[in-house]
Amino acid sequence: MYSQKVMDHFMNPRNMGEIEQASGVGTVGNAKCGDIMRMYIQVENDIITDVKFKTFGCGAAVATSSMATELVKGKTIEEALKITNKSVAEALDGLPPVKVHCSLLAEEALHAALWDYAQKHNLHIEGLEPPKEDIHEHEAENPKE
Amino acid sequence: MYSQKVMDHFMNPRNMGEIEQASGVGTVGNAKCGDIMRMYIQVENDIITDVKFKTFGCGAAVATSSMATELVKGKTIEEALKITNKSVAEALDGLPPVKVHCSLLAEEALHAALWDYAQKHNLHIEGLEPPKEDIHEHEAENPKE
Amino acid sequence: MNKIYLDHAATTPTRSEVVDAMLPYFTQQFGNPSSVYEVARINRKAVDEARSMVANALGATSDEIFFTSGGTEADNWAIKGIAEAYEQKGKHIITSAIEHHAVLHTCQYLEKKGYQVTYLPVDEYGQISIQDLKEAIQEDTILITIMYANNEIGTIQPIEAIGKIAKEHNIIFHTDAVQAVGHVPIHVKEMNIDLLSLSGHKLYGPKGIGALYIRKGVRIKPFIHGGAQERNRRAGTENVPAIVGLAKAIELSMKEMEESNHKIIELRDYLIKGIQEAIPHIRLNGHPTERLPGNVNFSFRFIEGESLLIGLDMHGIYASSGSACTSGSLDPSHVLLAIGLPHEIAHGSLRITLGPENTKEEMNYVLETLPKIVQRLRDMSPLYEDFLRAQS
Amino acid sequence: MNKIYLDHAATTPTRSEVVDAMLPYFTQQFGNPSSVYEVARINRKAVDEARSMVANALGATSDEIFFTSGGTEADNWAIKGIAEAYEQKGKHIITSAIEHHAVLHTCQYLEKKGYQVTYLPVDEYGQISIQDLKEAIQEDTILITIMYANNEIGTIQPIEAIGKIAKEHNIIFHTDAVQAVGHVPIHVKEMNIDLLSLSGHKLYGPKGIGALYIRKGVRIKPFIHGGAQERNRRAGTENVPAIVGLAKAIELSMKEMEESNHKIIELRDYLIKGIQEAIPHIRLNGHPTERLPGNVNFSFRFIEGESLLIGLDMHGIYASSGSACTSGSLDPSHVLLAIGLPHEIAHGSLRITLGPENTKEEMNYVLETLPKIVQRLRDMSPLYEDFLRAQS
Ligand SMILES: Cc1ncc(COP(=O)(O)O)c(C=O)c1O
Ligand SMILES: Cc1ncc(COP(=O)(O)O)c(C=O)c1O
Repeated sequence: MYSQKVMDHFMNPRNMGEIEQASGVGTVGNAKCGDIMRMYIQVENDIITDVKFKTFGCGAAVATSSMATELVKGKTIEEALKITNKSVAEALDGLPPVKVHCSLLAEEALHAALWDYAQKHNLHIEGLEPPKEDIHEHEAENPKE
Repeated sequence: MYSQKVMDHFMNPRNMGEIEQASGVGTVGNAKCGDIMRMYIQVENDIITDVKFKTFGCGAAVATSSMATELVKGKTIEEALKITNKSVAEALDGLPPVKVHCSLLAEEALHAALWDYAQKHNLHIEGLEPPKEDIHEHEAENPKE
Repeated sequence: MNKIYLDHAATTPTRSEVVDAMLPYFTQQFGNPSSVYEVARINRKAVDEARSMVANALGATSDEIFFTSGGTEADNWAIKGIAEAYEQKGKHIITSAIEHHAVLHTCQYLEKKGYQVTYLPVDEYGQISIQDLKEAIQEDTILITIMYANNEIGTIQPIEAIGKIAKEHNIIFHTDAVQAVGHVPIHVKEMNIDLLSLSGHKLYGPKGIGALYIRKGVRIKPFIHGGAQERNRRAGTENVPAIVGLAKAIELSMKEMEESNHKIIELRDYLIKGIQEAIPHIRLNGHPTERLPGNVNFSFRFIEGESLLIGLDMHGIYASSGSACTSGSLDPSHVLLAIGLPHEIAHGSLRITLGPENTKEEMNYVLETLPKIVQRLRDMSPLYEDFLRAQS
Repeated sequence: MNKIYLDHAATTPTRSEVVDAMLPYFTQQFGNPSSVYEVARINRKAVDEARSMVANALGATSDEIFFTSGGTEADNWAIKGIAEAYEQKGKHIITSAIEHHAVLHTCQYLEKKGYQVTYLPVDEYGQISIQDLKEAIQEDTILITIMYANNEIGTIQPIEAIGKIAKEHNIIFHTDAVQAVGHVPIHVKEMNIDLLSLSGHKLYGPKGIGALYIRKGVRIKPFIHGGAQERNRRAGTENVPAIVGLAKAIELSMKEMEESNHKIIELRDYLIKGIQEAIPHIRLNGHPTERLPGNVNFSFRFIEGESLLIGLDMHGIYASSGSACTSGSLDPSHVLLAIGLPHEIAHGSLRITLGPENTKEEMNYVLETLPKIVQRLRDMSPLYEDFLRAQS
């Protein structure tokens, strides 16, 4: 059900790991729902010079994490903020409909890491909102008629 | 679903036809229900010397008619009255459960022919009752749960 | 002895191309299509492809096709599922007097549950009247369920006209097209059909598989509850081989329909004419033109259908008297009664349904054999005796 | 690459003996068993024989077996059919928290229709308590429906004890034995089972066929209305090839059960021991002894099941995480939650279900591969990172 790209990023995740003294760290998701993503970013002169992730989750969660870090790396904060779930999913040649919710993590984790960076450095980043408590809360239950 | 005997009596019915000046004729059944049997008997000295039938009905109806005439032929009236649906069906090596109702005709037709004979000759035959109006009336509908 | 199968409306053989298409899914590609792993993907794809093949044949889209265990389940689901979904709107259903038992008994069941059902009468040819339909519509009518083509007498209903009226009145329209799909052209959109039932074994596909077309936007409750299969609408592990087989059979029948019907109609008309010329006191049942290509249905006065069938059977000819389902019951077919036949004539009916493998030689054999059997049974019949006596 | 199928609880391949038994009924003996003519007799006989083969396997009689389109339909029929037949007596049903969705969702549907359902909890091994069952019984309890063996964790329920209590209280007892028939010995009379569901594709038979055993004397309403098939209780043209295949599969599985289980249990225990030795932070789910021969179910902390499955898949190993039906849903398996696992641990579960064609070599390959995949996923997991940090 997954695209070749998804499978590739799942089997060979890019930027998996930790950054010891990261500029920002964001953890989103919820073990209850089966997916947690943590993103570490290194920021230098407004540019995300390094990024790493750890993910507990399904194949789609892992692949979107990996793809998101690829898209983010080397970007300015402003550019990075333009990366959406949709663009991550598209870069992966799409996700099965039931798995789209997993791609929400990537955007949220990036924002959470940036928020952490901003908090630590007392910065205001235009357009950035504080991380949600629970990323799945706003999702309606799959209607089962 | 029919026994070999039933098939044989259906394909080669014994005593099929009419008796021109019969001692008694009985017609039972109901075209509405899909089966009518007519039995002609010739009685001499209390003995059924000849018997013929005509039947409109299913394979079981034809076969029971044929078998009934075989059982009746040459019997005294008293003996003939002992022939029941059950004995006709048994002589045919049984009938499928859904077809048992067709075998009711044979006994009734014989009784109706004997009744006709008795009426015509002003006789009383012990144990013989007047023919029923509609042989199927007493049957309950197949319960379809 | 020749063996001549003339009962294609009861069931058809599964075509060898269909069996071949099914076989790999029993032993090699046997996985559960709901599984995550890659091998199951082949199964999922096979089911998806089958779904779009079925959709194509009906002028529907893939996401409007739901596989069921056959025509009966599809009928039950359509009627009960709509009744339940729209019970707030109303509890009135319109159907016809000549539906298959899968529809009739389901409607009768709903009557016991407090629904009201109108059974539209049919004319002597087996068609409902559009005027009757219009007059039957009430404020609380939620469903019109009228079969596409009748399984006994082959009559085709004015489906497009029914669809139009249903649409005008904003009433859901279901059609039991079990006898029609693969035999006559159908387009659910052009005909305003909201739900349509079909069955594999009536079109040279396997038994135990069918489908319900549900137009997008129609609310319907599930009938079989459980797993999330068929997009949460029909639970139960997908019958992959049968689904693949059904699709293959539909595809082939669409491709060959025109050619096959040309041949079948010629045979049918030859047989009808031959029987009419050879045997007196008979009646052709069904519509003279609006009828299924393969359907021949006659009533033979003074004789009973089952003995006629057995007689034919003894000569290697396999036909039917009314619906296969009704055999073993005491009553004559409700369809024949609905077109106005008296009981005793309804009892004497014969249904012959042709398929593309039948030949003119076979028809000639029937035309040789049938009159003899009919005569033999008439000679045996007290009704015929009475008739002759009244004549003389 | 090896291809190792370890998901026999999701579905099994159809045995070649079974396919061979089915084949003639597609193309040669394709007739409708309800037909009158002689050729249909062969089909009728095949169906009758199949019925008695299934009956024999359960300790039932032929007239207590009714064919359905699968386990899901059998469950739906049993529960809805009893609910409807006994609604005058009461509207209370007792089931367990770990039933298959075919039972759970049917019960939830009935709740919406005004029935009251008690979902008995299970202990950490997945068994209900007989004391709980006794206490749950009310004046108006009409049905106890408890599965024979669980599809995810393999736990076998105390069926005989449940049957005894049901009988004492004069309550109908249905068991979903879809995972048990053909795998463990069952005797419906000795166990006081009133209704039992089974499915072909879980025991090397075809998909799309199942059966409901209904003890003589149990009143039940039909679920699918239509023709008079299955003695007026289940309408729809009989799926003759699949019925024949189901019976053949059951016959073979009964004959080979002892030998096959001996082998499977040995493999299972070898695998369980191997995994326990190789991988820390895991939990064996299900009952230590009262479990299906082929079932292995572990939770691996800090990782998520689907990625584990895909990892195994990439190495040619086909397993499952919870029920095949629940994949694609957000929630972890209700069964794993019911035995008390926290959500995040429930998410990290792996089900391996063995069949007689599996080998020790295959187990060794799994024991080689699985620990590496688990380790890789743990290295990727923020939960594991946190755990290690907390340790140090
Ligand atoms: C018109 C019609 N509807 C429904 C059915 C039932 O279909 P199935 O046999 O697939 O259950 C049949 C055939 O039996 C039929 O002819
Ligand atoms: C315990 C149990 N009950 C019911 C079912 C449903 O059976 P089927 O797939 O035949 O509909 C399954 C399998 O899917 C099962 O494991």
